[in-house]
Amino acid sequence: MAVISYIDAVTMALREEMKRDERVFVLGEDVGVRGGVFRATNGLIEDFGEDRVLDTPLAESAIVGVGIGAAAYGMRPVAEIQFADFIMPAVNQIISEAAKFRYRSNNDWHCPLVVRAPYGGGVHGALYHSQSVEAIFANVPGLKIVAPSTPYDVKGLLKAAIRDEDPVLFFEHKRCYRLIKGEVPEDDYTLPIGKADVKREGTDITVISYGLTLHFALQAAEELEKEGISAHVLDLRTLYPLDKEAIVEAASKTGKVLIIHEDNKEGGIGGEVSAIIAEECLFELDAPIKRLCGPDIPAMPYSPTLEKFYMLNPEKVKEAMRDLAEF
Amino acid sequence: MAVISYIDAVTMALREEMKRDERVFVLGEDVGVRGGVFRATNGLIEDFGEDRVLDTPLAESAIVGVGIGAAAYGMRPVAEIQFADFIMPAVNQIISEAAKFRYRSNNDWHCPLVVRAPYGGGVHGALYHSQSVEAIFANVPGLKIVAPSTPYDVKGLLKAAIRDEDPVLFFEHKRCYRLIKGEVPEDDYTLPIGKADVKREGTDITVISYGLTLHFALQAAEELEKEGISAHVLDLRTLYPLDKEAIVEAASKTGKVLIIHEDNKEGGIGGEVSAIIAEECLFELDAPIKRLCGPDIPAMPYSPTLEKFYMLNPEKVKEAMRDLAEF
Amino acid sequence: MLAAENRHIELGLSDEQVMDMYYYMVLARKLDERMWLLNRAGKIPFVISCQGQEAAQIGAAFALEKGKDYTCPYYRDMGVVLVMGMTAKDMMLSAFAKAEDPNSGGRQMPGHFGSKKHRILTGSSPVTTQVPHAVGIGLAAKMRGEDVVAYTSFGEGSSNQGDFHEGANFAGVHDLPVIFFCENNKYAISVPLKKQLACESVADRAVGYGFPGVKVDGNDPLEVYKVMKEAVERARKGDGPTLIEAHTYRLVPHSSDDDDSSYRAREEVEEARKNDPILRFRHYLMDTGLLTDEKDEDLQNRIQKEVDEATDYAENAPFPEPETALRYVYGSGEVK
Amino acid sequence: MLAAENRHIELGLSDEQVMDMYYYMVLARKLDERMWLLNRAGKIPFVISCQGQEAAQIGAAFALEKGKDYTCPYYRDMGVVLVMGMTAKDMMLSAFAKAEDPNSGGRQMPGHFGSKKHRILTGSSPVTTQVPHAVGIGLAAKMRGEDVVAYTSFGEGSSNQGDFHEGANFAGVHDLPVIFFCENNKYAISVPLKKQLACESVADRAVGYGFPGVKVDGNDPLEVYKVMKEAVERARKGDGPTLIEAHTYRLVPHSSDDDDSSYRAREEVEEARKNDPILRFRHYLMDTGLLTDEKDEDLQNRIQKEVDEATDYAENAPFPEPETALRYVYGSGEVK
Ligand SMILES: Cc1ncc(C[n+]2csc(CCOP(=O)(O)OP(=O)(O)O)c2C)c(N)n1
Ligand SMILES: Cc1ncc(C[n+]2csc(CCOP(=O)(O)OP(=O)(O)O)c2C)c(N)n1
Ligand SMILES: [Mg+2]
Ligand SMILES: [Mg+2]
Repeated sequence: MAVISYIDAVTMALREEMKRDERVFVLGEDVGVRGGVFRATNGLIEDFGEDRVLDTPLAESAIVGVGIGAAAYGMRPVAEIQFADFIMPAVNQIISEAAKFRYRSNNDWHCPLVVRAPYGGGVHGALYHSQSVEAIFANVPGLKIVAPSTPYDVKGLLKAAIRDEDPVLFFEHKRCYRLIKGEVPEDDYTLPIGKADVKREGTDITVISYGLTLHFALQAAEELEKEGISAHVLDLRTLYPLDKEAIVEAASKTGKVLIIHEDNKEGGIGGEVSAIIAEECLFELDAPIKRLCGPDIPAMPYSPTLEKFYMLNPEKVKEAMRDLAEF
Repeated sequence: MAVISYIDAVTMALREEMKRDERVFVLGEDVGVRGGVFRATNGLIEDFGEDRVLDTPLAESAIVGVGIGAAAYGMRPVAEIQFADFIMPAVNQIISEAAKFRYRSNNDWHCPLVVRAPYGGGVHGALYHSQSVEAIFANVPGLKIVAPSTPYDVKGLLKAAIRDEDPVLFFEHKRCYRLIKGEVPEDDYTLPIGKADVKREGTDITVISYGLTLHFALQAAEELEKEGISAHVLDLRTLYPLDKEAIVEAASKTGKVLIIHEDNKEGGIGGEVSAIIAEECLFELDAPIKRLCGPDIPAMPYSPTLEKFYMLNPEKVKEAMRDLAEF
Repeated sequence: MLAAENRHIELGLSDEQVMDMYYYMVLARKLDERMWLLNRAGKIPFVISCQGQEAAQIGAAFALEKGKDYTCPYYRDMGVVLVMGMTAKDMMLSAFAKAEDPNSGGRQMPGHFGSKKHRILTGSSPVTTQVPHAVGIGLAAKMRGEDVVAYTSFGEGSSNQGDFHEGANFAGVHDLPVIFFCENNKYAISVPLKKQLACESVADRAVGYGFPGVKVDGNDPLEVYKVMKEAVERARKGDGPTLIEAHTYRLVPHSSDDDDSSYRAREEVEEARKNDPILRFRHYLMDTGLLTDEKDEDLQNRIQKEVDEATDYAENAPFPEPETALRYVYGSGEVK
Repeated sequence: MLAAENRHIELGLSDEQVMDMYYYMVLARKLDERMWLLNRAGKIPFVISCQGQEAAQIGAAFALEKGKDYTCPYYRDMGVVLVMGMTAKDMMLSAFAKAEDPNSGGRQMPGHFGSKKHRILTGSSPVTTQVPHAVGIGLAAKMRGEDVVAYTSFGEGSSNQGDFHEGANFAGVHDLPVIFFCENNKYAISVPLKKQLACESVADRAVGYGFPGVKVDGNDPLEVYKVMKEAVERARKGDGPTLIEAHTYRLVPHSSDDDDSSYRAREEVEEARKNDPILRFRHYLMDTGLLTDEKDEDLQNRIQKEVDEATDYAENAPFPEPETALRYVYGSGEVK
């Protein structure tokens, strides 16, 4: 099996799906000749032509809204939002429209649209090229939010998203794009949306995370192993609706839970994860449910000193994990 | 002290603030001669003229965006979004702009803008005139979200919001508008944004809520009193940033917590409230942290059977409170 | 309107077709009027009207091909959806929010149209979101090489939303078969034209998107049909979109929740009533000899009966079962 | 550009003023070039350029009154903010993301201007959000009866955002003293004009908002100054907004992260370089006798020194302290 990068897994999934199903097409800013500002759509215009790899005008509400119309017609649009921070102008189309198409028409219409967007920081992206925006959408029934952490999951989940009959927001951590590599089968496979994944088995503490910070947790877990601390690590993968069963199972396993994400703490995904545990398996717990998250400031600043202050890293994660283990 | 309705408290606060400070002005759709579709701005155009009570074009992003510019210039705009459901086109201006003005300019600029919006259901408003949208914004540092439940709080908090140096989203439950009445002083007073309020003292269970459901809880508490169940009821009032101290104190008081809101359960404000408790005072708890919320469906349907199914009511609330007390 | 005889023949419309047009106009009006009565009697919670805009809507819809073209209408477009295939019964089922309502199973307010069968895209309340949808349909049809025109309509107030601009521009760039149909009824709820937009005409905006903009008397279904027909032909030929602005007047309050006396003079409304499109079209049909007082009475009676039956049926139809509220959040293979 | 002598005198610009214009154009260019060098040397993470657009920016800014008018510029507008009062040092402090950066204290990328002192509104990355802000400033100034013009600029790609439409329409309805200045440099990153918009000219869009739209050669600072001056006068007189479209060309890649060779031919860029606004203006100044080779060399040296000093200062200035990241989420009397 080839070892490829996280972003190459994106491109691979797109290319395979476009080959498999001619209703699949890509639209967004600079996705064509430029191959995307991150190169996620690199080579697609050469293979599929400009009719299926559309450089759109600079207008996110139209990118999503036109995608919705095309999806309703029977196509499988994959819209790219250049940076997750720029999804805001499209919020009305996503929340009021895509998410409610099926429900409001009593199952007559539906909207199989994928919206891909790179999110997250650690790339000198400053306040507006670093944000985690998932929490905005994680209260919207009708939507699914996927945020994979490994190339293998990227491929399987992006393919699943494209084949899904409902709108899926697909958030790709931009720091993972070239940093994270992994084995990815050449064959066709999908992974189930809505299912979390145990990325490491352990017995002392449970860490629940997703995206870049999941890797920090895995790295920290490996180091803590040497100190005799065994961490169980759950990758949420789908952020909405959450995989409650897997969360309860993982929490119950060790009775000590640390939830980690890069997004701000208050109102982040971690709150809901914690609430599920506190509601479903409180008496399995041996420690308060801890959260290690980005500070509650508007976003990640540009200056390296400030960006570093914002970002989690394996050290900060290890410390929090050790503290919990020792609780 | 006069007993007035919730909506009259809105009008009263607006009128008093416009008299007090000539920088205060109102803008929105139909706020002028029509006095607002709910009549919240009734009479203001007669008193202050059309320069300070602006009927805007039908364009929410401009209503908020223009408000931001005016606020930065030194005015105190109070923008009305006709229904909270229609705040979506303005999300970019609210989240990317208003919320980040101070932070991104390193405290050079700031944005004292109030955005008022009626939210919530139970008024045959169907999918798009009933939504609770607070969760979308409850992860955005730089914003404050206020959602009062009584006329007294409405007046004091709306005045505080208008005088606040930062952007405040002010959500008014539209079912409360004419249903909820209460004593409101004629004098000038403000209430602190960021502070929850104990609306009822009790010893057996703690209920945490806001808006319309807060009244259901109070009503149920009164009835349960007769059954010998004493409920402590905390009104969050500010939904972001949450009043952590008050939440921890209220939870610790009884050790049994029920969080209630009309918004969908998953990803609602209740998740964060629960997570704060589970992180800060887990060992004070005698029962799982329960949440009673709207079902996870896109919004409240139109048909009376379906609307009723969605809505909480004093009966449903009482049952959940009794269950928890009996735990 | 010049009372030139048989203008419709010149436009390629048969006598039967214009009589059908008239039928739909009267049907839409009578359904709408009935809904107000039902509302005032406390039987239905809400009405939003097409009254005054029937000529624009029905003139436009007649230029489309049923079962082939797509419509993304707005909440006033009862005239459009009736022509595209919905029935009086469908309208009343929606007004009463009954389970059988084909638009939404009683989930949405009346005026929120949708029917896959009739190629009417499901609509919502936030105005103008349907505009990019129509563009997406036009794009998809063009990609698939299918002969489809996408029609979308909206009020003049809604033409100030960002989605109008973004959608129109996208369609212009890609030369898509989309018709943007603005029903300019002079008000956005209480806000009069001059506080909504400063341009002479909404149609002027088309130049900013590189396609034609046309102004038309929306009280004349034949004039509307004519400009729509031309727009449809342009679209079918691959010549791209058209923006049409039909001048109309809303004869009743914005909705059953509105009181329009606070923002417009009764005289203004009375004046507009003299120009009621149904009256005008009746005159035209009488002038051309297609309609007589007797025939008209017959038609009115037939329609009255249709409305009565639809009302009875809908009133007696069952509401959706409460628990069905949980259905159709996601498709099968749901994650929940 | 016709080499008519002393065009600037006709426009009411003194010799000193046009020499100042030239100074700012060269300063902006040299700062920009230096930033690329610093970026390629790994010293600063990011550059976004004004190269090719200096004439448009500086011509426009000269028509505004410093300390009185407000600007809501976009990320390329180094030329504008220098004229409005920012310094080379300010630019470099921002490029190096240092604590002293007056725009944001190192919190934002370079090109995200802001200074209350200079009445430059704080800017962000999502394009076109500044347009409604400028309208709000115009509205507030009008309400307060203050003689203020609000200037906002944006790329032609950004004129396709909903916020452009909504902001322009609002300003048109209220006749506000706002100038919408579009710097049409033919590309939105890699997307060429014809895939961005189908209209002949962005200026055509003004008719849809009921105010004048003007196209101008953005490579000629005097032409730009002229139309801006007229727009400023209209605004001050209470005659409302103007949309100006300045035709320019972006001479370098979109940003330091971009590689423009994938989407435009080198020949095209070379061709555009022949029309470099700085070269053209230099010729004009030489033709009018204001500039000589010697004077030019002096000026270039002086600017070079200014850039060197600014670079040195900024490079050696301290970064913000890490914990300061927590500051200024809210004002004092914070809830947290
Ligand atoms: C985004 C949004 N904002 C506000 C509303 C509330 N609203 C419903 S209809 C309407 C006025 C629409 O005016 P216009 O577009 O002229 O259409 P008309 O009703 O006159 O046919 C408003 C403000 C809405 N539905 N959607
Ligand atoms: C809302 C939003 N979407 C996407 C981007 C990413 N982006 C930054 S600049 C740019 C192109 C802008 O083109 P144009 O408006 O013509 O200005 P130019 O850079 O050519 O001066 C894009 C797509 C953004 N900053 N904001
Ligand atoms: Mg209207
Ligand atoms: Mg450009």
